[in-house]
Amino acid sequence: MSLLNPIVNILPDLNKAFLETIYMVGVSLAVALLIGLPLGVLLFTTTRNLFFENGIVNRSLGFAVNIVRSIPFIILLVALLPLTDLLTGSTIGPRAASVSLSVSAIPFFARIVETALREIDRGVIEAAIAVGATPWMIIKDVLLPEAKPGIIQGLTLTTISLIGYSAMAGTIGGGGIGDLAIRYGYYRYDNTVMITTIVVLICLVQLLQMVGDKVSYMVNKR
Amino acid sequence: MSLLNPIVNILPDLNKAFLETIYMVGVSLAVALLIGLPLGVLLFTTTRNLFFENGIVNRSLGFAVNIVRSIPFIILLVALLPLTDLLTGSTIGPRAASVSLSVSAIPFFARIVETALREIDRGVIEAAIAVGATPWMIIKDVLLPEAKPGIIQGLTLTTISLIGYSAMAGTIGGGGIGDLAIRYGYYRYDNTVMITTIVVLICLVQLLQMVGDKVSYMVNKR
Amino acid sequence: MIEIRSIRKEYVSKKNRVIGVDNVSLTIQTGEIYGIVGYSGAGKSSLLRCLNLLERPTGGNIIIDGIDLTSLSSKELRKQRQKIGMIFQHFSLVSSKTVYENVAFALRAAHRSKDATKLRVLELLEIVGLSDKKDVYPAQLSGGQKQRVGIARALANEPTVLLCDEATSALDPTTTKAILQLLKKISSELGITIVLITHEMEVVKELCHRVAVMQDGRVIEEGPVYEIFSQPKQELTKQFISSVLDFELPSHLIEESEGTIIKIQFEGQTAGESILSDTLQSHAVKGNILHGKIEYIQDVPLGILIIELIGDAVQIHSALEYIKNRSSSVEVLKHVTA
Amino acid sequence: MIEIRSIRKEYVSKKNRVIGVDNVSLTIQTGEIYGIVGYSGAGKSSLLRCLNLLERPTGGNIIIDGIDLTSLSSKELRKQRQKIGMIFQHFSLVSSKTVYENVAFALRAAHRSKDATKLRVLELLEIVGLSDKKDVYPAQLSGGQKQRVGIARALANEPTVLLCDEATSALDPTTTKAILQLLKKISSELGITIVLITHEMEVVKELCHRVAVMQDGRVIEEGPVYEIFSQPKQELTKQFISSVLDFELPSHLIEESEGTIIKIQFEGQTAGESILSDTLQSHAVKGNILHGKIEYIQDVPLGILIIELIGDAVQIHSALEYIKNRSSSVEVLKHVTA
Amino acid sequence: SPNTEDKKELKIGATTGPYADMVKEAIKPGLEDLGYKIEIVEFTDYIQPNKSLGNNSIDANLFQHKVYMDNFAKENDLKLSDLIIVPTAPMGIYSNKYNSLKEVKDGTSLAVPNDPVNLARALKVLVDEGLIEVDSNVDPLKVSEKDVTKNPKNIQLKPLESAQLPRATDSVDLSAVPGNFALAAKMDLKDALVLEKMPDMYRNVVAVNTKDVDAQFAKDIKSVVESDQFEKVIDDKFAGFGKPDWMN
Ligand SMILES: Nc1ncnc2c1ncn2[C@@H]1O[C@H](COP(=O)(O)OP(=O)(O)OP(=O)(O)O)[C@@H](O)[C@H]1O
Ligand SMILES: Nc1ncnc2c1ncn2[C@@H]1O[C@H](COP(=O)(O)OP(=O)(O)OP(=O)(O)O)[C@@H](O)[C@H]1O
Ligand SMILES: [Mg+2]
Ligand SMILES: [Mg+2]
Repeated sequence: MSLLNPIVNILPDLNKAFLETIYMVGVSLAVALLIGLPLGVLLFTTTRNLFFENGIVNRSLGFAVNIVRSIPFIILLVALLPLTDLLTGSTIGPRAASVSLSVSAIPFFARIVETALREIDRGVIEAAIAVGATPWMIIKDVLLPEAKPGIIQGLTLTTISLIGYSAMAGTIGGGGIGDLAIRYGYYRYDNTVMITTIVVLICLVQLLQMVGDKVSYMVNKR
Repeated sequence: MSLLNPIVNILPDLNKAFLETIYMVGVSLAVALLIGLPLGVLLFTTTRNLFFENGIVNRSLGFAVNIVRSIPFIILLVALLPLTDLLTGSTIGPRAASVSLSVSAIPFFARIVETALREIDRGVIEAAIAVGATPWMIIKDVLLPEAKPGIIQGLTLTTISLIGYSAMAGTIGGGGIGDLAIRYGYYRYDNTVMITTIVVLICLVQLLQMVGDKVSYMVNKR
Repeated sequence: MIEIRSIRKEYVSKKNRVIGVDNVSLTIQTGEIYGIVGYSGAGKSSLLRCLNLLERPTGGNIIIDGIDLTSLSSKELRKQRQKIGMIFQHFSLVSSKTVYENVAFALRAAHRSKDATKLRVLELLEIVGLSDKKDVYPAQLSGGQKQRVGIARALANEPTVLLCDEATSALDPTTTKAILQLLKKISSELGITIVLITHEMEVVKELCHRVAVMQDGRVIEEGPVYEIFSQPKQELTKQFISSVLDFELPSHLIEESEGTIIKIQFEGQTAGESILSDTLQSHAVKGNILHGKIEYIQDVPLGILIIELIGDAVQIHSALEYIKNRSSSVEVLKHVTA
Repeated sequence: MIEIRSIRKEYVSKKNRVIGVDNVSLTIQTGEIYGIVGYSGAGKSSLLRCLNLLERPTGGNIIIDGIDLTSLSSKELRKQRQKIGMIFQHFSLVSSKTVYENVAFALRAAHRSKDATKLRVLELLEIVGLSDKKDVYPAQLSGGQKQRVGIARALANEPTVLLCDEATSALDPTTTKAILQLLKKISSELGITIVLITHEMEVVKELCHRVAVMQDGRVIEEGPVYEIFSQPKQELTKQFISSVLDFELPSHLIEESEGTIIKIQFEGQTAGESILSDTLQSHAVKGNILHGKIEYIQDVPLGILIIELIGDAVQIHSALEYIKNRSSSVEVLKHVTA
Repeated sequence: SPNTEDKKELKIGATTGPYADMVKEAIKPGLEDLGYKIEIVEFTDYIQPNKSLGNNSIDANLFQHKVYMDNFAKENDLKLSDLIIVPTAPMGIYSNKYNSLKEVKDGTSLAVPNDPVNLARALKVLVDEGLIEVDSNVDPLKVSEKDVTKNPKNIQLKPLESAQLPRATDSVDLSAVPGNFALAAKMDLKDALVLEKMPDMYRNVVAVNTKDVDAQFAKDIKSVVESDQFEKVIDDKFAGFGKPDWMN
């Protein structure tokens, strides 16, 4: 009883933090998919010998992606506050945190998509070109389906990284499980909270990894 | 003059921070290589159909790797302070920060090594087995040389991620460029310094990426 | 008609420049089956891939049925490509799509309606004998079955030209035969022009009307298959043909035989003639066929027989003269004047 | 001697169980060249890979020169593997090592001294004709050259057994011939036992002493090559052989011909005999060789001739009788009683 | 450190921002004149400076007030002592929306620091203003927004990282900004709707391990802070920082 009590006490907080994490990770994952996926496809299809071959676009995008990846997350968080304000009308809270999480997830995911696309057998792409398919058809019907297992594993990796980064969202009041661990476990020496939240985090990550592996295996027809 | 002044003023700091970053990233990269590389090889060689096939070892290692990757870096940093104290005799400064950076780099790099090894054509490994080579010879003379380009690219990725993480080392007075950017840009609202440091960071990252790509290309005999 | 005009293809990398195709000009007639042979690295694939601009040539023009492909916009090029089917050596099927979807993809690329697509795919799968595998993924097919899906895809849009890059190597003989039969049928029934790369001279012999031999990016010999097989000019061509036509007589046979051994090459109609029978009936010699092969190349026989002639010297001499008069090539391998 | 005793190999995955090899027992003599043929998926590679335990059989034993491989510790197994060379279909060279290093690796695996390794590698490269390529990386080699590096590696430790998995498919005819010659030489000079998988019956014909035909994991027919070629029992075997021996006479020839058309199969010594010549000289018929092929399989001739006999009915009848008495198989394709 | 008596190399910890600058510009030069070699260790949180002091990774720190220090020491079983109080910038409540706390409406949002040190100060200001009531038994080390017992105006507390508070002023109705960060963000302390009433026990102190209180270096630090030079630098560069009683 005495052991369980503290855990029961933090359940409402934990629940709220959990939902906040889900919210932030969910939103930024969606954005990463929405923007990172096309960006990854673009990075891939503008390389040498592919149908959108364009060295300048390719190098500029690559440079932009590297820049975002160079900036420490906290700085990015701050640098993006005007954008955040513009987009969400606020610079604090989970919604605001989602903006910088999204921005940092986009290049990360784009690179992963690019790598997954690189794994596709060139012959398959050529066969689609030879058949007279439009670039759009090739992307939709060949590139994405063929890279699906890799992209799903990349999505798992991105999700797990986002959970890690979302812990820093506490800086701007984003909340979430990681922030709970830091604020109560670390600042307030509450080991119950610390251990509970970390266990929740580990379970979440393992679960995501398992589901990701499973889905990736299922869509793999090779 | 007035614009350049702040930059000139922080040059000594920038220099020190640069060295600190090099130190932290260097040490943890070395550790990641020393421990992550064998760990990655072990993760690969204990999978089904390979010479150290061992489901239990494989799953346990995989689980451990996932756990370390689940914990937010700041929490890891703090949780490892006793170990840090034991190893470095101090809990502050770049040396101390290197401990937790290393611990987080190990599983990251191990996974990358595992992925690179997976790319090796099975036939090549079988040819080595068929010739009667010992596991050690196969690892040394086949697996590692064949995966070298991938491992080097993984090393680049790890280095860049480490630079990002080292920015958080400020929590325990680690220093480094990322921390400098945060300290001036975030805590002191000094945009000149922040931009200078970020430019240094971007250059560093671009340089690393370029060198990594180059070396990886050079060792690729395919 | 495919006109290949001074095609050059260079591969430029940082370190060096490789010439894949070196100034090749060829004309391939409509309805023809055209073979390309040559060593590995000779430039066969590079040339073939230039035909539908999968590889953009560094110089030269590809004119198919009067349209210069190299001058087309990418949209027009896509349209032309739909008329050029291509069969890939490594099948190159989309692994995440079923057999049905793989073939349907080509039709959708040509903006066929959904119903038309369905009808056509089922028809094509019927043709290649894969109706029962339509919902199966490529990973569950054998090599021959995968290749047949590739053929169905290449034929989907009723192409006028079919390009095949080593479509049968690595397949077992039965499957190879079935696929060659299919290509033959397609060519004769639908009048499709087929250009095929192969390293099996058997395939050239059975299937092709004309053949080009490539070396170092150039076409070193070209002509009707029968001509190339019967009168090869280049050393390389001779080597290649020998895999089909040449044969070695076990040496002990030559040593042990008691008679005169001659090698006769028959060409064209002479092969069908009864040289041997006439000789034997008009001379008092015994003929013993030691080795021989008659190939029908495009229905024209080309044959070599090694015959041991036994009899007295005068009769043999006169028999030899008789044969020489009627055959294009006679060679005496061993002369015995017992 | 290789004894394969009731070998089974099952592949178990979560969803299903595939039987790769189904209770195969074979004995391969020392110094023999043994061929394995069969459709894709028949279990050829699985069986071959069981021979050096690259694939551990689900049941059964592999006994090589009296040693049961399945019972060895991994250290002893490594030692035995050094005596079993293996040539892979896809070469499987270490791309990050030069030609020299690829071959040297095998020798180092057998703990040869540095000097001995160097001497042996240079010797091997000389044998396979690659001395000048020793410091080159595999990517810069042609297919045939890569395969020869694979052969040098397989031969490095003076193996007593050589396993080859489709070592020549996807190579041009000249390279194929060179590699087959090399294997033949190795086998006869060094007395190495060779087990080889191929889908080219030509290779079986030229190289093998005995052959096994596999289907669905089982060996359905096995025996000396000559026997299998001359008297195939299984339908599948017949199909495979037909790719070498069978040939179709252009149908118009049969229709247009005026005489009786017969197909004679010669076997063994009868092929060398002068059946045809004797027939023509003893009967008033004209003989016209329409088609024919004589193959020497292990130096023993096996031949088929399609002959048009022209003459009056009585003479033809008597000639047919005469031939039937002397040949093992005569078939009348078209009977004309003019 | 074995021989603390003639220790000449010092590591002084401070939180990033004005206090690290204060060490650097107002204390370090004086100590260097006395022959010390000074290394400043900057921290970005409020735990590690004390932990590091406790395990002798640093020799002194400057970032906290005495109340926090005492509680921290008790909680973590450390023996820490304050050496001397330094000028400290008062926390203020700022707003772009209201001109006075009296206007505060029901449901107003208020950004507060997310670390207990500064949160405790923010809550104290609110309590003093009569806006809320806080459980008086709560450990100031562990205080959180949940310890608010009465909140008649239903003020929405939004915990943020302290350095973020000035930046959040636009997003919330009210923001409780620690003085050091307000000054760093070039905010004018005079703009605050209300400033923290700061008794000395809430002003920051230079802290050392209790065992070092009588060490020469501790005495030297104290003397440097008490010097005129120190006060001059404060007046020049740290305007707005409220001086402790001993300086007046
Ligand atoms: N993408 C490329 N980049 C650089 N060089 C190339 C490229 N593709 C082909 N080559 C080179 O061009 C030459 C011709 O190659 P190609 O593939 O046309 O030969 P091939 O006759 O098809 O040989 P194979 O029988 O081995 O398929 C070779 O020397 C090859 O190395
Ligand atoms: N690793 C594996 N896992 C599951 N099934 C396998 C595996 N390897 C082979 N098989 C299956 O075992 C059967 C025999 O395969 P095997 O590779 O021995 O055929 P093969 O005769 O060598 O064919 P090919 O001529 O195509 O090389 C096939 O049905 C194949 O799908
Ligand atoms: Mg090719
Ligand atoms: Mg096989």
